[in-house]
Amino acid sequence: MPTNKLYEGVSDWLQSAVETLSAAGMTVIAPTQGEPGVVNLTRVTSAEAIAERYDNTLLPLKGQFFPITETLLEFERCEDGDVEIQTEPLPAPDEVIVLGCRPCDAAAMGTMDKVFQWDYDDVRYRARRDRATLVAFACTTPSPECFCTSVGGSPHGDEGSDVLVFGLGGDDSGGRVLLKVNTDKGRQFIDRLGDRVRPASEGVQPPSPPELARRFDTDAVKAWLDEGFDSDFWQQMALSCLGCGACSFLCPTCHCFDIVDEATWNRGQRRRNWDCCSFSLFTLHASGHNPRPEQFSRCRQRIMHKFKYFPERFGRIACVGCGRCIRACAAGRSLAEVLTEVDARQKG
Amino acid sequence: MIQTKHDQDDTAQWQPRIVAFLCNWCSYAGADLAGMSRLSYPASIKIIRLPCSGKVDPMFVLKSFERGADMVLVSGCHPGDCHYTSGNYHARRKLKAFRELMSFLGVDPRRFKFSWVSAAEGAKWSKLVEEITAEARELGPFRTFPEAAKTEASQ
Amino acid sequence: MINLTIDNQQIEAEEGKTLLAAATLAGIDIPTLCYHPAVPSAGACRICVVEITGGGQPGLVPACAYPVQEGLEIQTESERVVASRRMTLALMLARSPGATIIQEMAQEYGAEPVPMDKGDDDCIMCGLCVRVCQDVIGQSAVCFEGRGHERKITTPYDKQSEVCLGCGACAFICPTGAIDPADYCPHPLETIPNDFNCGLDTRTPIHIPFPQAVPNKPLIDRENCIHFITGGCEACKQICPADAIDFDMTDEYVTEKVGAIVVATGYELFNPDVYAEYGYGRYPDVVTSIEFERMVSASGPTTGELVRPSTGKPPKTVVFLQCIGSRREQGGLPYCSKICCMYTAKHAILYKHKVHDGQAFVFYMDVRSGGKNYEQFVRRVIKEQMATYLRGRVAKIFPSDGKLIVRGADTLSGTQVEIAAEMVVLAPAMVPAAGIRNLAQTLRIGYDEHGFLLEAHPKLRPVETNTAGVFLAGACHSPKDIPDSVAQASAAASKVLGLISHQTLTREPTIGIVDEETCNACFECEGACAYGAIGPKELKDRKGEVTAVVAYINEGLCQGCGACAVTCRSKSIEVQGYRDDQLFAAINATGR
Amino acid sequence: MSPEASTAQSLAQTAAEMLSQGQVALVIGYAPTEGKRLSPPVFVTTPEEAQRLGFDSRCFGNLSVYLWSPQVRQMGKTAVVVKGCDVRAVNVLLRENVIKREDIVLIGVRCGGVGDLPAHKCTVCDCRDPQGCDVVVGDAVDQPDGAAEGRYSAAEALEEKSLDERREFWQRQLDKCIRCYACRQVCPLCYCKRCIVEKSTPQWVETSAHPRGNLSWNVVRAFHLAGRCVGCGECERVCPMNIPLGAINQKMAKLMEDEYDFRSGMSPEEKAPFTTFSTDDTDEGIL
Amino acid sequence: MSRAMPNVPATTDDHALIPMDYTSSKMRIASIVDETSDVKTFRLTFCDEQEGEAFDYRAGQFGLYSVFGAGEATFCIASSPTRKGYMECSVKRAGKVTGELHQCNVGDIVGFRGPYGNWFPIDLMKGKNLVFVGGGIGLAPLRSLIWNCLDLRDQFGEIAIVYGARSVSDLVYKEELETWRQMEDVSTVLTVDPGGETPEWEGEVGFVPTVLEEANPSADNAIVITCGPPIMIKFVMMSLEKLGFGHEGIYTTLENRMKCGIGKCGRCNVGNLYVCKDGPVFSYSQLQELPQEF
Repeated sequence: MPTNKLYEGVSDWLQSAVETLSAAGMTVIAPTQGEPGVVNLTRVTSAEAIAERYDNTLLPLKGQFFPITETLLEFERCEDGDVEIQTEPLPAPDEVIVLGCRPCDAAAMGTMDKVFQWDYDDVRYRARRDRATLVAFACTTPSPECFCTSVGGSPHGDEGSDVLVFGLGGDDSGGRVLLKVNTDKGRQFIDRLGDRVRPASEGVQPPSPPELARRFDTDAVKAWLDEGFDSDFWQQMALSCLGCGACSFLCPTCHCFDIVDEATWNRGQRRRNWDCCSFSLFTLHASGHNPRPEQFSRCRQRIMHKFKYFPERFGRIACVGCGRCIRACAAGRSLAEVLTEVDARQKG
Repeated sequence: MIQTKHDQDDTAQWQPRIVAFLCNWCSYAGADLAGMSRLSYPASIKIIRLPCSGKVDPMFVLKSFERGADMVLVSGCHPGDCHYTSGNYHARRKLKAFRELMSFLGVDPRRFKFSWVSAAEGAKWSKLVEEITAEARELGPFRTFPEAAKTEASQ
Repeated sequence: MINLTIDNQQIEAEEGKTLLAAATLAGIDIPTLCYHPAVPSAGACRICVVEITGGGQPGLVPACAYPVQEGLEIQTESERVVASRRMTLALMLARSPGATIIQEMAQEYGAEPVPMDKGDDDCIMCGLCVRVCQDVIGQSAVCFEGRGHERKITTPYDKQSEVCLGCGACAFICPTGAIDPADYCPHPLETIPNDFNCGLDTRTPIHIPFPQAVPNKPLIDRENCIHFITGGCEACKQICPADAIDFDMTDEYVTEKVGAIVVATGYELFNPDVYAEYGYGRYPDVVTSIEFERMVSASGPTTGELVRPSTGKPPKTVVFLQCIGSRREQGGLPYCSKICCMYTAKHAILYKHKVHDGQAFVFYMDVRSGGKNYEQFVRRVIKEQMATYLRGRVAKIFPSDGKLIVRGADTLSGTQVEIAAEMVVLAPAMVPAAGIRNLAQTLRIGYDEHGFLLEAHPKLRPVETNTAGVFLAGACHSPKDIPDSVAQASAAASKVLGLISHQTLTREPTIGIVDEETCNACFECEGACAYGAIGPKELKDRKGEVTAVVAYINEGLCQGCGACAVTCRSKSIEVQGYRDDQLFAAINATGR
Repeated sequence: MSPEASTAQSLAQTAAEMLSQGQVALVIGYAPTEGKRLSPPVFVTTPEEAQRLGFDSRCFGNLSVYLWSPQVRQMGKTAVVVKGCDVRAVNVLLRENVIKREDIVLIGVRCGGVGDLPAHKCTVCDCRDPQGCDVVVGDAVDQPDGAAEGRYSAAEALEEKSLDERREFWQRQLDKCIRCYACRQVCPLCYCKRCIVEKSTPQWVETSAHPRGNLSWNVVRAFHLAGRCVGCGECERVCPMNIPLGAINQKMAKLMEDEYDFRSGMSPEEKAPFTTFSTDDTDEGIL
Repeated sequence: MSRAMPNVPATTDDHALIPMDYTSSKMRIASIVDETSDVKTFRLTFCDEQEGEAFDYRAGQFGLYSVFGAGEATFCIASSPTRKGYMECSVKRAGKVTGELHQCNVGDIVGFRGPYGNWFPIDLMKGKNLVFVGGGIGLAPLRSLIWNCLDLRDQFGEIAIVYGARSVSDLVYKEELETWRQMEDVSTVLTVDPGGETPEWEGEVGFVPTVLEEANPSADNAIVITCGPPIMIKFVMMSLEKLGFGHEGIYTTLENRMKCGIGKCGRCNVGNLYVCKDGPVFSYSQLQELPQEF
């Protein structure tokens, strides 16, 4: 079955989709309006709950596959001194449809897939990933902090999503839409929707993506980073960084984690939690030695990792330009500005 | 297979679990005196001895609740009688604020008790434990204190 | 040096000295009335006349005013001298027949009063008072007034003198005791009760607190001293031959670094005036046992004579009441004061020794005479001294016909008894010294509801306290008699010696330890520490340069309460024995 | 010239003077930038760069948080631009020996309030005129009326709710916490070398972002700020999950003012309520 | 099973993925040896016999050991893969897990997952002269390799061991050091830092690099394997340069903090390498290519 095929959705396709999929026992995850100005992905059973207008979700898509905290195993010390270990069962096999993530977040899953599935296959991540279909809604109004075009993405980017939905009316989702199938999973999704979608008429084309200036050149950035490890740029750049984890935790590609035990006297859980390379204790040895003792070295690591180390290792940049780190930064710092300056330095 | 304590809560024999932090010189000695005087009191109370009520960190109380306590008691020397001069005054100030904070966050302040029991007050101790145990039984199991989520984060 | 002869005795004297001074120094006594070493001489009384028999112009001269001269020969008791004194005394006797000293001297010199107007004034017009007031005190509050036989000592215009300080120097110095300063002085001259004798007599502002005081030196009671009240007087300073008076001396706070403290603050007596039925404070003949003790003491206010305060006559019937405040759950103290049974028995004996025909009654609850030979002693009091022991309480004491009617119950015979007593002696409960709670809180040691200090363990550590280095001795700990107090004091002393005889101090390891890596040096812990045990410590690198300042806990001062550990937000302080991981494990275990 | 422009000019001039005369090695101030929601901090080391300094209603940040940063300390004597409310944080830092007065220069700026609305803290501000600064720039500003009444309005609104309502409210709010620790990192008073949550022996506060760990973390943080928090509101501002942290801090600040007549940061000499006690403290609720 | 030292960074494409659910195998503590005041060596056996039989590893690999309730920590495997039926690790008490581990008794159950990481290039070492330079607890990974080589003695040339610690009491594996000293075909030099000696001490007194220079091993056909505190490694490298050793022939092992052990959690990331996957064994020339963040 060919992909990249276009379908048109009628005006109530979304409502129908949610109902149909839910009725089929699937879990539909969609952006919903929480507190004012906050949209997040939550489970929905009706299309009415789905947010109509939003730039992007506050939290990135990654949490659906790599939760902020999850149990790996449970253990209990028995009276006889033995320890009973129960590995946490894998996520239930019911299918999950993410209906309405942004293309940048979908693209970010490509980065996540790389790290969770090389050499060792993280089965918990894999199970969640395998069961999910990503239906992305193309961006119509990127926010001022967005810079996806600078890192090879686009408000209408295909990468990572199984289906990409373009609004043909004003809204993202409510009115008439064009659905572009990118994968087999996407096809299956379309198939489930029955008569609410139909192959697009000849000549119907997706709208052109909104303008988003390209701010820096990742090749130039990489070139500068290759030589710039010892530059004093890092110290200046990092002065205002407060070392919190807001940028990492909201980043759709950051994937560092911690494994901790939490226990009462005889039983407990081993959990995996999000972690952040900006934290001063991240690399601290028990001996007291810390390979990255200063904030600037941690800031450098974060940028190096995203734009040099990760590409070298996995062949792609670990940034999709969603702009969350800029919006979340306590000190008003901007990754895009930093990289723009790096770009400028490289180009002299 | 791995149960939480609440799995067994709803039996008729439910006994509240009260964690008590006692200062060494007054309240612990008072509890000791109650024992020496052959005064009985409910076994629901689990005593942790500290040098002074001033050594009770709010985190101890928090952790006790985390570990399933239905009630926490802190007990020290009467004002002015602290073996360390002022530990109980420090405790009084801090723990009052802590109780207010917990109450503000929706934790029932009746679950957190504070008392003065001197080394000579074995009888007061046993009566106190009787009373707070009765109150804890009335309040029922402390289910509302958050446990770690059983399901994974929904974000 | 000047050589002269007095009464055929060769003596040396400093130039400028008077004959009187020189003679006194040589041990030759020259009588005088108007002379005082602190007061410039006036030669007024003429009693000190001596005869120059050679080496100068012969004749009678006043020894108090005549300076020594080289080669002078003096007779102090020559016929001429004696005759002169006799005449002088005869005149004085006529004027002041009532003055004891004049009577005595007149008798010694065989003087008869001259037949003239008999005076009735003890004043012999020597003017010593005028001189001391003017020249020593510097006030001139008294002066001569009038002429001839009108002449007298008085204040200007016979009014109470505004300049009089009330120092009493005039009265003190008057040879005949003719002056009552109250006549002159506008200031109230209060008598000062003698605390040691329970206020049963008085004392002067300068006094020795009690006969056995160590050091046995007088002290000035500033509150009552004229000098400290008005800034004047200083008579004592002028008079003191040893120049020992220093008004600038003040009480001092003496700061000593010590290795141990023994608390031996003793006891006080419960004030029995809360029991109106006994009339203490209202009826002078109701006294406490300590007052009784002073009365029968040879150094006491009555020099050992037992008399009724109301009449000054020996009491023929004395009733002793025990357990005043003691063993009384309601309106008193629940404990037994322990010593009253025995001292009351002793008092009964003392009473019989003082008043042989007297009768002692003792009201008691139980006679508690546990102790070596104690019971035998009480038996002796009952059998040999015929003291009547009555088991029961006294309900009421009231005066009647100059006596005190003591109405009480004799529970053994089941009868009401009424005794007409001439004196009632109360044995009040022992209570800890005032201020004991403050002291205990300062020393961080425990005390019970009555204020008696708590030992570390009633059986195993009876003289130690919960604060290392602080020990207890005596009644501050509980009611005790003398042998028990001595035993406990000895034990405390040996504990102290045991403590300080070591080079290093051994103490419980329960102390705070600072994690210097993580200490923020905010020093909030310092505020929480009741012992001043926390201060800054400089961390230095190998070159000796200061790299950081952190909190430091002095392990000698720290008592391990842990208040600092709670204050420390970064949890950089652990209390040994109550470490966080230990407490964490304990709390975890409550969840089993 | 607009008031903002004249303030910017004074700031630039003051900073340039201090730097050129060698009084300070670094000036930390705000760099208002077109199109930004927040005027970000700027670290000025040369008189020329001082031109970037300015002040406008987007200068939320409490720059005193940088005073104890190891990198800033390394750079030498530092001048910092502070609003009147920020001075309170500086006072607490001085009180707690985190910084020494002689190591810093305070450039006070008179502030008419920040934020569009403006921020709640600005509507109840009683310290718009910075106290205890070495230099003060900007035009005189008026204090808002009736500041004291609304000071703790967020806490009071919650106090009026029932216990169950409050529990329900806070469970929902705290469950959002992702443990990014932005609240801690932005707080000028969270200067611990090792935060309690980072102490693993024992791990008093669980690091997992589950309801239990989140409650413990937020309780402990609030308690560690009790009697210290100056109400700068930075924690609430930076919280990416929009948890109303300010209300918790307000609650504790209200308690301190009601019980101990104490407002943190009013002077560097004050004694924090939790380092002392009174024998007259209430025995209410003690058995 | 992991691969040794990739020359090309791994990608997802070049081999089958190993499923990973982060569970631990249960191991029982068979014996505990107190090496120093804060180092203990634990001998562990798998509770599941089949698992034990299937278990295989190479000298230089590490594992994640856990005390249930305290968490996981990374240590190298200190015993030789030639000795079957058990596994040993030497643990210095430093943090939470190591502290808890030190509290454990014989018979207690601990968790283990591994082996992870690459290993010493023992195939390259065959026929070569070997110089082992160790300091303090850094002898643990070398011990695995030393016994491995000694158990296959005839496959290697000369074997020299230079080992030092701060003081006599800080020397680990004291009995084995004595055994090596007694061996005729192994030249063993032991040293303690100046001031760390006891009156009975028969070995050298001096820092490891100095003693190494005095021992003067030949660089010809030789491979050096070193492990110890960073400062020691730094000076050992300088000494080795003086002695004429090339960077390619020097191997060491890194001890970055790790949580997952399998190249995901990001902690041990240095440059484009993951110490847990691409290490922990690195040649000196590899290390020089890396950012100095280890």
